[in-house]
Amino acid sequence: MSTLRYLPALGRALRDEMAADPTVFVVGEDVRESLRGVTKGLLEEFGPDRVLDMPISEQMFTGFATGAALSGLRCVVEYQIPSLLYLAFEQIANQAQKLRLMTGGQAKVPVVYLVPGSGARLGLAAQHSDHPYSLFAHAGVKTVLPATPADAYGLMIAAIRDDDPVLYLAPAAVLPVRGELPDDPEPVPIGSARIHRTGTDVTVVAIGHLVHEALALAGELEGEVSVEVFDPRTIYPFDWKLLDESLQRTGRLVVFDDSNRSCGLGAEIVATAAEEMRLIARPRRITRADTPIAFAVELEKAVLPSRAQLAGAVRAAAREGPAG
Amino acid sequence: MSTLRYLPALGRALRDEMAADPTVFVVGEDVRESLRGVTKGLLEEFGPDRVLDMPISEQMFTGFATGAALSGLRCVVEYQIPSLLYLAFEQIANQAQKLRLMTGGQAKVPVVYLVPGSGARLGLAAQHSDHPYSLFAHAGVKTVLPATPADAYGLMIAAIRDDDPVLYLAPAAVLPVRGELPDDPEPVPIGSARIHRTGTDVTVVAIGHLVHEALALAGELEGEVSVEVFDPRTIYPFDWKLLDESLQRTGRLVVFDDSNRSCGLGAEIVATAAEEMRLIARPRRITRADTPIAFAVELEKAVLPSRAQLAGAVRAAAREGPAG
Amino acid sequence: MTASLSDLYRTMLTIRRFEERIVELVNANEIAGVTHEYVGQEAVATGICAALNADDVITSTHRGHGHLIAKGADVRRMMAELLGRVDGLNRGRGGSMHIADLALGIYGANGIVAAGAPFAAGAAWATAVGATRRVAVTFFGDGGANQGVLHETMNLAALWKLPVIFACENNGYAVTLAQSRSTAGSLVERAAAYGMAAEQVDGMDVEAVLEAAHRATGRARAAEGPTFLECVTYRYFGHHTAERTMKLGYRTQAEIDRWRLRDPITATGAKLDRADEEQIRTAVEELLDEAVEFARASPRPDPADALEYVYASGLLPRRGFVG
Amino acid sequence: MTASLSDLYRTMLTIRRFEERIVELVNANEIAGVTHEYVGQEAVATGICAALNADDVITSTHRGHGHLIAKGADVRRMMAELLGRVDGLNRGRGGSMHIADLALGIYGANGIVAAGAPFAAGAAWATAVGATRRVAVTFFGDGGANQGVLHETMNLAALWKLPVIFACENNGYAVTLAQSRSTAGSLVERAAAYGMAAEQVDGMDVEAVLEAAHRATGRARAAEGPTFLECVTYRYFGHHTAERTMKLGYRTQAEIDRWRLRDPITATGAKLDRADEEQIRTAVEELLDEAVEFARASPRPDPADALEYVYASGLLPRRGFVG
Ligand SMILES: Cc1ncc(C[n+]2csc(CCOP(=O)(O)OP(=O)(O)O)c2C)c(N)n1
Ligand SMILES: Cc1ncc(C[n+]2csc(CCOP(=O)(O)OP(=O)(O)O)c2C)c(N)n1
Ligand SMILES: [Mg+2]
Ligand SMILES: [Mg+2]
Repeated sequence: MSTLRYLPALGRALRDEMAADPTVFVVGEDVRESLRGVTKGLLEEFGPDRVLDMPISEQMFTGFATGAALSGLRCVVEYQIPSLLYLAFEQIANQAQKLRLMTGGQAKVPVVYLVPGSGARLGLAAQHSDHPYSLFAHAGVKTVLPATPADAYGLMIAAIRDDDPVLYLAPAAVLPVRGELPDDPEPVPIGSARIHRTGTDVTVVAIGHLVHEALALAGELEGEVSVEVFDPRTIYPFDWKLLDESLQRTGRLVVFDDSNRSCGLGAEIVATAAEEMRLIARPRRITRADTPIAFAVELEKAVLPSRAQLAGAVRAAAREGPAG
Repeated sequence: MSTLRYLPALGRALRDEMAADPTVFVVGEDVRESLRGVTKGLLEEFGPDRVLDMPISEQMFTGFATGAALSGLRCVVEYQIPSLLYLAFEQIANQAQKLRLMTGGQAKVPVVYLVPGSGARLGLAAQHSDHPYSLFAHAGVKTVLPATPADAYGLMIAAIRDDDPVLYLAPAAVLPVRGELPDDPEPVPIGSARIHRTGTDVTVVAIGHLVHEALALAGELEGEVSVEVFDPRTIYPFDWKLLDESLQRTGRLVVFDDSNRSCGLGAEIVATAAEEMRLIARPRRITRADTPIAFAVELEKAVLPSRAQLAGAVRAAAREGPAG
Repeated sequence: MTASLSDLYRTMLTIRRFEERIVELVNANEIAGVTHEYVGQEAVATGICAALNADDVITSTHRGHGHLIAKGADVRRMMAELLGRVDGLNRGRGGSMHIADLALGIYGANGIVAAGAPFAAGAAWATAVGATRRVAVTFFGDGGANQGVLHETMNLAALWKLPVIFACENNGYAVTLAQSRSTAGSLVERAAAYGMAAEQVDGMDVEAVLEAAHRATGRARAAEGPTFLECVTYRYFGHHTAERTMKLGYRTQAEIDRWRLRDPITATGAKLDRADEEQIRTAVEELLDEAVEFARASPRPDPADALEYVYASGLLPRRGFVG
Repeated sequence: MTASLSDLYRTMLTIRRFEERIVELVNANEIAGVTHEYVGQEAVATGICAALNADDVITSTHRGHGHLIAKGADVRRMMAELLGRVDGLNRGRGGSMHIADLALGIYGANGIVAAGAPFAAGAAWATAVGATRRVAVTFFGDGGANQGVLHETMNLAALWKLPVIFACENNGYAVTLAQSRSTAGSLVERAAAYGMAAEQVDGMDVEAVLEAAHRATGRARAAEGPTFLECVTYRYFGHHTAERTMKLGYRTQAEIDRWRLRDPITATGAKLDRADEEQIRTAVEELLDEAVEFARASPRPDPADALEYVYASGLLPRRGFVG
């Protein structure tokens, strides 16, 4: 068991899988120099044929990964900014993701799209602060959003081994987080959520870095409201079974989601719960406002989901329905 | 009052607005020859400077429209296929849509992104059958989806006059629909929904071409279940006020939505209703499955929302809660 | 391997007659949707694929039938695919715009113009680092030559000297838009500016195309990098099967007739001895009769399987309704 | 209009000193996020914008401060923007990567490489059909030259003979990637292949840049079409203000020192008479002192206004919570 930060854990997973499987390679911008800190040491250890710097041509190198994957390799594609996924959206959602069905099961496209630093980061403004996981969930793209170093490790291993395209978003806000990693860590199955803290009154589904906010709040509310903190870890496919079990216990749902409100993951979770699960109080969402992020820090904070808003929603939910 | 089909009504709106406002022009692929049938006659009437055929460079001509809009013109951009919006996604969602906020209110980007024929059309297969309105709603892009010739006309006028980017999706399945158009038709305000048929038991929110399916079903269920058919017309901003009024009456909600299920518009409507509105029965969604559309017609039909599924959901909802 | 003139003739004729039958089947509503015919362009796919090995890769376009036939796809299973049957190459899931045979290195037709180009670069790289140096050909049209991703791909292929062949089929139009109204400069110079070999070829002359393709594969296998081939050709039919229902004035019948005078199949057929030629004609018709029969006999997919083949992991997608 | 050498010097020096102060303010946490300094490249923006009229248009990049200053933006309001204040050009909403002044034809810095290029084509077209033929300059780097949308835009601009200037600032690197490892062929030939005028210019020589820019604007206003200018230059500082905290080995101090020997500001200053030069230095420092004061004195935005300026129609976006 060792303690390390999120980014090194993610990097170690990539390194371990490259060591274990010679067909795994990485492409992206400035990956040789490891500008984003994930690919540190990989060039030295695995050589220039497995760590490839690409020109600033996101559409091309996303499709390049598809072609390499169809030819028997496993490619990890690093994007420096979440919004670069928009440039590659057609190649990911309309090509790589659809090839399996379009070819009637002939194609296998094992590609991982990695964004080390998604979501807002004080002061990066409108084009560098998006958190686009809901868009990819809508397109049916397997999407993971690990909140801890152990999950960052385990989900990267699972993503690389998966035979389908997988979007891997590492929220900017969790990159500095420290955590434990077992000496020989296991992969974390894609599609399995994790309950970080059990509670009896309210289930808080917290996404990505907001897991830590939710845990802090759960601690603050100790004795007042018993909060269960649910971390989906995988955005798509979502672990509905575990959520259903949680709501069987609590019957109260608050979703804490750092994406735009409309048609966001929060909407999906609330809608599915309202349609199919036990609810004894109105479900609630705390999300971003439907707006781009402004530069000034005061404005940015004003439109991001906050712990205070979550506290309000949790308390309000707890007041509804029969005592848990 | 005259009767005409959807596509000519849409074309007439474009023609009327080009006649009324010399700053309006159209760009796209094969618009001079009017391959898609919207721009018929415009070249002859308005000349080659206002009807521009573009090379197959969607990212470029989408950004071109932004630059023209920033320079005082109003551009309608036609895309031949819904998935071409994916190629332009960065230019629409990350540039045009954000410019207003990013410039602190300096910029105005009056551009209409028009897809005459969105959604499935038997046999067009995976890359030509998407219905991506939920993606743009998530990005906060004003999005309209008219279901009738009159709304096609009125919303095109409103979209062109609007000072923000507007996505205009004309569902393939409604293009042949006939309807009435007054002699001097009015614009339809963006953001205003329409109740096509009032009812007391269940509110069916039907999107785009599904409005006609919902109306047919409402007729079939006459006497058994009293169905209110709610047509948002605008996907974003959604007319929550009118939906709230409808649910005050019925308290029962079924959403009939031709987009992928996860994080789709149906999820947003169900979530918002569950959070904020009167519900005496579980809300329900009838949507597409989360899958690309296969070529074989049997398979395509199997994953699209159907009237039979809607009937089942409406009847189930009607059975819940106190008699309306 | 070098193909004989009669091999080239057989392939071109198979494409031509396949397409002509497809049009009938579309008009008879036996084929859903629209298809984009390759008629007139047969010499391009035939000449280029004749220079390829079985394990070389191609990426195709919306107008892909000719590419697949030339690369050796089974016309019976192609026909079954176009009829949407379970014995189709894609089990009826793909149809004309997505038809593929990965086992033959056919990475699929594509519904999006030029979107397959970067697949070719990735495939070329994957094999270039491996022992055998396989060639990857990406087909695209004059319209596709204006997609940014194609330029991004040409840049990388030239920079890394990848064994890619950029096979541009310049048939003069992108749907209704004449190439002169879509394209600045010369396609050959645009490619050459990346430092890659680039030449214009008479796309109506199958032997000329084959020779150029041999030069290109030679370079590719010798690690000398990519080649751009502008194959000047023409499509006799409408952009797609729906065009005949539209009144489009973008080209004249006279222009079509002029090009038909240079028909590659007639020209090649004339060089064969009469008996061979007739024997090939009969064989092709028999093959296609058999293909149509095979396709019609094949079952339609079971709607109960609609959620299969979406994920390689076996994950089933969510359905659109509960219960 | 032609700018005097002292005008050019003043502009370059203003950019240089502005950037040096920005670095201090970032390091002092008075500016949030990261900024991309233009230091070393001053001659490019200065020379090109000196050939433009007030109503000409430019699109800028992530490294945009120099472009804005050269196009005449108010440094006080620029400074206020970078400090995130309400008197900033963008009311504190944009920051360094989105700073814009539409009234001066500055269509904004851009967080996405080359994304502004098509704006320039649209602006050029909008004015070309109008009475006055305004010029639109799109700035981008050597890295940006490999974005597909740039090629799509060069094709259209050349095809329609639009009054666009493609101002490529080749500073040798895209973050850590040397141009030789990102780019096949020569940038000038790649542009020329579209049939547009294209030349390489010494981007460390402000007068050479200005002359080339005059040739380009001349062509543009004479409806002779676009021009591509590859301005060979260098950035002295890191890619952005955060680079100094990273250990990156992509270039040597020796290389940086070699380029500094050709510093455009030193070179131009040396040509001025001493007194003028000193007077300009003092004026620039006063201007920047005043700008910092102005910015610091300006209020921070009120969080209550966070939902404003999202839609021109006045629509307020949905909040992230109910009640
Ligand atoms: C990126 C993209 N834009 C537009 C379309 C619609 N479309 C399909 S084929 C076509 C014309 C393609 O022209 P070309 O590349 O010359 O090929 P050809 O049809 O002549 O064989 C267009 C515009 C598309 N499928 N993909
Ligand atoms: C399309 C896109 N890809 C990647 C990035 C991340 N990024 C920001 S600046 C930059 C390098 C740009 O290099 P260049 O165009 O030469 O401009 P320079 O920084 O040298 O001025 C990169 C990769 C981005 N902002 N946009
Ligand atoms: Mg063509
Ligand atoms: Mg550079």
